[in-house]
Amino acid sequence: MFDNRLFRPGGPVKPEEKDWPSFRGAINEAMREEMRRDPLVFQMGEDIALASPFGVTTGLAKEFGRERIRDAPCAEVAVVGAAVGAAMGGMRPIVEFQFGDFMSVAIDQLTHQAAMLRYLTGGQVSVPLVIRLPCGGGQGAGSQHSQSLYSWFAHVPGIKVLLPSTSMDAKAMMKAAIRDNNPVLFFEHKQLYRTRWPVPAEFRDADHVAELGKAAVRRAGVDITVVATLTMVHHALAAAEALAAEGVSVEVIDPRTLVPFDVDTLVASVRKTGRLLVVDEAYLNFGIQAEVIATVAERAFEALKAAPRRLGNPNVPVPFAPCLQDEVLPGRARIEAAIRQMMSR
Amino acid sequence: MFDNRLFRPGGPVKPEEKDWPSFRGAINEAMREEMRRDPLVFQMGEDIALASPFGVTTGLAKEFGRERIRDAPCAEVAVVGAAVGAAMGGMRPIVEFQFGDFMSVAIDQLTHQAAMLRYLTGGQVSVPLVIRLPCGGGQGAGSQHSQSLYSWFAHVPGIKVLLPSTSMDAKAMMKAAIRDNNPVLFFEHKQLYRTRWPVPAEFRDADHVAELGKAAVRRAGVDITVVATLTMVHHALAAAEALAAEGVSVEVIDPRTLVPFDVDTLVASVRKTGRLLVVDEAYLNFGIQAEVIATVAERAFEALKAAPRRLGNPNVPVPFAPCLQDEVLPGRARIEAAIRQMMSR
Amino acid sequence: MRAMLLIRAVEKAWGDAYLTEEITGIPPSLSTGQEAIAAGACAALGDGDFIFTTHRGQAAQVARGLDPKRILAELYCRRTGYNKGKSYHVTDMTRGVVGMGGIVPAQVPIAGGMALAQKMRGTDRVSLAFFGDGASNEGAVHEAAALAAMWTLPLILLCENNRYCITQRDTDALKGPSIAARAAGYGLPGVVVDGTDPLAVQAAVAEAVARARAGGGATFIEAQCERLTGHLIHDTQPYRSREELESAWKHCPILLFGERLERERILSADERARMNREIEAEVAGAVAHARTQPYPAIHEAYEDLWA
Amino acid sequence: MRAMLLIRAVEKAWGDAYLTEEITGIPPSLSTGQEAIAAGACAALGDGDFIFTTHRGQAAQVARGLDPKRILAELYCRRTGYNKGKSYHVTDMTRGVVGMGGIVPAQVPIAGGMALAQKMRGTDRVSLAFFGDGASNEGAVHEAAALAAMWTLPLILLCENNRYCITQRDTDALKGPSIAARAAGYGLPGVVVDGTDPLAVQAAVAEAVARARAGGGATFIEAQCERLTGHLIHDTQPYRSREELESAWKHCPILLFGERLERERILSADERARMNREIEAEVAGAVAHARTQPYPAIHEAYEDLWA
Ligand SMILES: Cc1ncc(C[n+]2csc(CCOP(=O)(O)OP(=O)(O)O)c2C)c(N)n1
Ligand SMILES: Cc1ncc(C[n+]2csc(CCOP(=O)(O)OP(=O)(O)O)c2C)c(N)n1
Ligand SMILES: [Mg+2]
Ligand SMILES: [Mg+2]
Repeated sequence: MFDNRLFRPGGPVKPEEKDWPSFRGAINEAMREEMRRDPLVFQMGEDIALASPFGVTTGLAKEFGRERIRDAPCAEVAVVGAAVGAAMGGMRPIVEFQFGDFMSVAIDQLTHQAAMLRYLTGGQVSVPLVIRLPCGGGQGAGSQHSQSLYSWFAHVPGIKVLLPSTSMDAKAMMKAAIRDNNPVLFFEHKQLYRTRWPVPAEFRDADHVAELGKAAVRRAGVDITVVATLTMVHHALAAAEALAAEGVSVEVIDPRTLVPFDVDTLVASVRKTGRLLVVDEAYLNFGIQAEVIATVAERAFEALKAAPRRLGNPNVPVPFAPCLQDEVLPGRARIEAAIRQMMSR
Repeated sequence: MFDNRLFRPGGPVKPEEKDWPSFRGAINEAMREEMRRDPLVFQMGEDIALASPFGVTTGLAKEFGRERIRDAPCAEVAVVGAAVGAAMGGMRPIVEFQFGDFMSVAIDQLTHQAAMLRYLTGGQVSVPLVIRLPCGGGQGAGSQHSQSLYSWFAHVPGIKVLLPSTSMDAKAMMKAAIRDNNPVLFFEHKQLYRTRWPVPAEFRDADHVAELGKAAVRRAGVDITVVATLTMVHHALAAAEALAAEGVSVEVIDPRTLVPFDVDTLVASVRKTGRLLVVDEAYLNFGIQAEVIATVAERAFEALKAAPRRLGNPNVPVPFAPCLQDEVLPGRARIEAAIRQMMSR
Repeated sequence: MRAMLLIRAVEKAWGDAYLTEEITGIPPSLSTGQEAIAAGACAALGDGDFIFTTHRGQAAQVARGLDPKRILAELYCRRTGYNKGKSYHVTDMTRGVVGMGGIVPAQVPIAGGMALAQKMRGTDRVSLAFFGDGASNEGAVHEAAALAAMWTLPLILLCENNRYCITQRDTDALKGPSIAARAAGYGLPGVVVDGTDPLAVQAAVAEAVARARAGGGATFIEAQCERLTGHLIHDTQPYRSREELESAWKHCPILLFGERLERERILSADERARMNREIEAEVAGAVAHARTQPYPAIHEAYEDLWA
Repeated sequence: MRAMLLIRAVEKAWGDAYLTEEITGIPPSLSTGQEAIAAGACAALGDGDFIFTTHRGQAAQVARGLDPKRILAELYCRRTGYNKGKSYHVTDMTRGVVGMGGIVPAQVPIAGGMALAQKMRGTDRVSLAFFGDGASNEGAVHEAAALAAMWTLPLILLCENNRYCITQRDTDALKGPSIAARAAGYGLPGVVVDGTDPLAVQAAVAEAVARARAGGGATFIEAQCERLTGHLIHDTQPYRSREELESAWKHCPILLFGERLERERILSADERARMNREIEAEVAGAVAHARTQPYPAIHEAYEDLWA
């Protein structure tokens, strides 16, 4: 069950949070710095200039003008296509979708064009573009506005898939995405937008860019490895705290990128703990959770002390009514229960 | 490496094959019988009336007329949408795509409309439709005409996913698909179309309909379980024969349907053999192979004697040049090598 | 008139429920200013016909005679709502109302399919798809219009041009003479109609219905009006000037039609006020009903997916 | 003339290679009957401009001056082909030729993006997208046309109406007066031109190029011609009557233009025959070259995916 109270998407900022950058502010800052640095970077998206749907592009049109912050029509095939073509023409486009679910209407331009054109042309073109996809449930936005569909895009060749979970990562990974010469999908969990996080000093360093393909060990532990992404990282950390009191030492791994995927950090962790739980909001069947388990089963089989487990959406659409919605999303309580059960064997 | 010689897609029919129905003929017969039985069944697709791309609909327009065998324009969103609406209006549409890859332009109509509408309306509508998706590589048709993208569709709720591998299954599963009240994707591997297979007597029985969700044990064995779909079933069987001579007893499981998925047959097999190899043409990363491994790791962990393994496309587009194409597709030789390696540990 | 007043009252109730935090989730999208289109269109349809609505679909649901009690129960996420709390795209298949709109404008090709089904089954029912000016730039509308022309489908493509796609003005996104002007390219009749006049809309839709029933195929209608409230309830429209909004409100269909009925001595201001009080009482009753309805049980999350 | 003859010769070589089973895989799609469109269009473009081709893209590749040797090497799946054997959608970025066509008509929105890049970078380069009559019903064309109008992009939408979408006659799939008639709905100039006349095509494209370079935005051109050979080489067109095909061949652009040049005493029949012999020798040389080229090495399957 999804615990909405874990983050306060609204409400007043607590005193200690005052100097912490918000998640959406971090993305905004990354884009601002990169647009200052490189005149070829520009953005397209519905309403991004006048009334940014989740406030991520707020203020950018004022600084960079309506040519570089382009309000796009409701025509996602044309817009993603425009990004692909513009990228081939030397520009570095960033595209915002209001809800990542809407990518469903423009997948061909992404997977068969953006992702394949370099290969098909024998390396003659490159397609540096970033698509920002707000994702995830918990806002009562209904089945077609609550999904986490990265399993699709991580499956096909040629697309980098990024899942930031903190303000620091949001900023550094966005900068890396913009500087990358390949198509990059940047998934932004809507529940994270208004959260605030303490950051290290390099957050303020305009040259600090994330290295893509490095998982983060969010918490070290020796009894069980929990792999979690986006908001689930924080649910997992909360569960880990609770279990620490019971004497269970949980290691929490945040892969941060699905493509490229950091197999080494994952395998090293499971070699240490011998147990694996994977938690994600994605639909459970044929989802990214399976890939993590399969990777460990292949690469660290001998280290496994017990059957690995996974949590996710049990393959129903995310329903509208909050009580039903919360039922189908994983969260802290389910993570705790799963860990307890796995430790008791 | 893909072994093209395993099937002879062209060439003369061998004497013993004369009475064996071809794979594409079996689909044709299933559709013909169902269209005779139920006047609500009809078809839409590009060129299906006049020059069926792979010959699957040949002759049907003559028997059923151009209203029920409708040549569709090159407008896949409209056509899939028309199928969804017609299904809600009480018809039972079958849609043919010339290449399943083209589904990329109409995914929204499938995953967000066909698959979700029943749920969203609280069960008020049902959407009985079949989409036929020719898939797979091996014909030198290039990156956008050679894929096996079922991992995407098995991931999201509300869609049945069928992968027939023999003439008998092609017929019985197509009949089941047409009679099913849900959206069904019917993947047809292009390399199988012209293959011929011996069939049991019930092939001729117009009332014989497959039960969806039952895997087939294509070959019994005790040393290792190989899970394979479509053409890979036959590659695996050939590998199994070869290895039998070396004293390795291979069990070959053909899941036949990904949704619903027959977990029981899979788990029972691995409990017996203790070893698992999964082979599929799908891109390897985040593909269906991972789901099979994850399921076994969860459900039959104690039975596993060695790390499971998987084969698939190593996440590059299927290249045009035959020599490159064959390199990226799995096949008999790779299966044999993998089994040998797994047995030697 | 009644339909328009009822639409506005139901929507107000929904909006209020959100603003008072009685309900949460995605903010309501009201069709204030667009009531005449739904009212006029539904008045031109027969009992067996089908409508496919948008994310701004309550107007059409109400105009088609759905029960405000069950509409509000759905918007209050209750299990006795039309969709059992599963989605706010209110559907009632017994009245031919298919609620859609999560994906703009996915309902249009599907409405085409419903028209195809009716045609193949030999009924004379028609299928009407609502969609917006913003939606008209999506490929789905193009493909559906071309297919409807090709197969002579009994379909009505009813574009509600409320001048805005969220913050984007229609004139910024559309450079042709009108949206309906695109119809000619498909070989379909295209009609522009005053979407603030319910009778004009009714007449245009009636003509399209007659054409469709007679086997004459599809019609593309653009009903022009003004979106008076924000895209969603919390949108205060800072991107529109005060003058623009003031002049837009002069096109309020309820105001205009009320004045006209008064002028033509069909309904006096008093009678209208009485009607409105009745409606407000009805809607207050519907809200009270919705509030008392039970939420879905947890296990219902797993129901209604498979047939 | 030379361009058209060269196109036909290169395509014949490709077709023959398939029919004699020298190459396998997806059967060649020839543009026999459409040569004048590519020749005319490319003659109107400048050096820095871009073209985006279709699944029937060889004509434009040849007309744009790509090397038949390297085109054929690609079609023969050799590593010295333009795309290193990775795809048959021949691309040469040094000549602004982007080979596409696996997904109909995905190249059109992308050509729009290239036009956007040129506009934003302040060049005067234009971007031209070829697509077919069948492709025109796809949503991608609609969206790209609307966006080009909205952003005044230096884009040319060049529809090659060869009367068929595989087996489907244009008149079965398209019910408007013409495909170019759709342009008006987007606020774009729409032009129908005789696609069997290279000079007419050149003139129409030149006008569009001038408009685009002058900041006047996009143009939609429909060039009408006849597809003389099958959709793919093994298609014997059983769905077309003998009479239809015979009359179609009367519209062969090479025939017509040859007659005209003769009539106008610009190129005699003899000179044409000599030109053709030269071209055939050139293409024979290109085939011989292609045959001797090495296949890609296995490890190359894993190259060129990531930048
Ligand atoms: C495919 C898709 N793209 C974008 C959206 C986001 N969206 C929701 S409503 C809307 C506005 C559509 O404008 P219009 O069609 O004019 O309808 P209106 O809101 O004015 O009624 C948009 C863009 C969506 N739901 N689906
Ligand atoms: C999205 C998509 N749908 C269908 C096809 C199959 N297909 C390949 S070529 C073709 C014909 C297109 O006709 P047209 O645009 O007229 O081009 P022509 O072949 O006549 O040159 C079709 C339907 C495809 N490649 N992509
Ligand atoms: Mg609007
Ligand atoms: Mg054509």
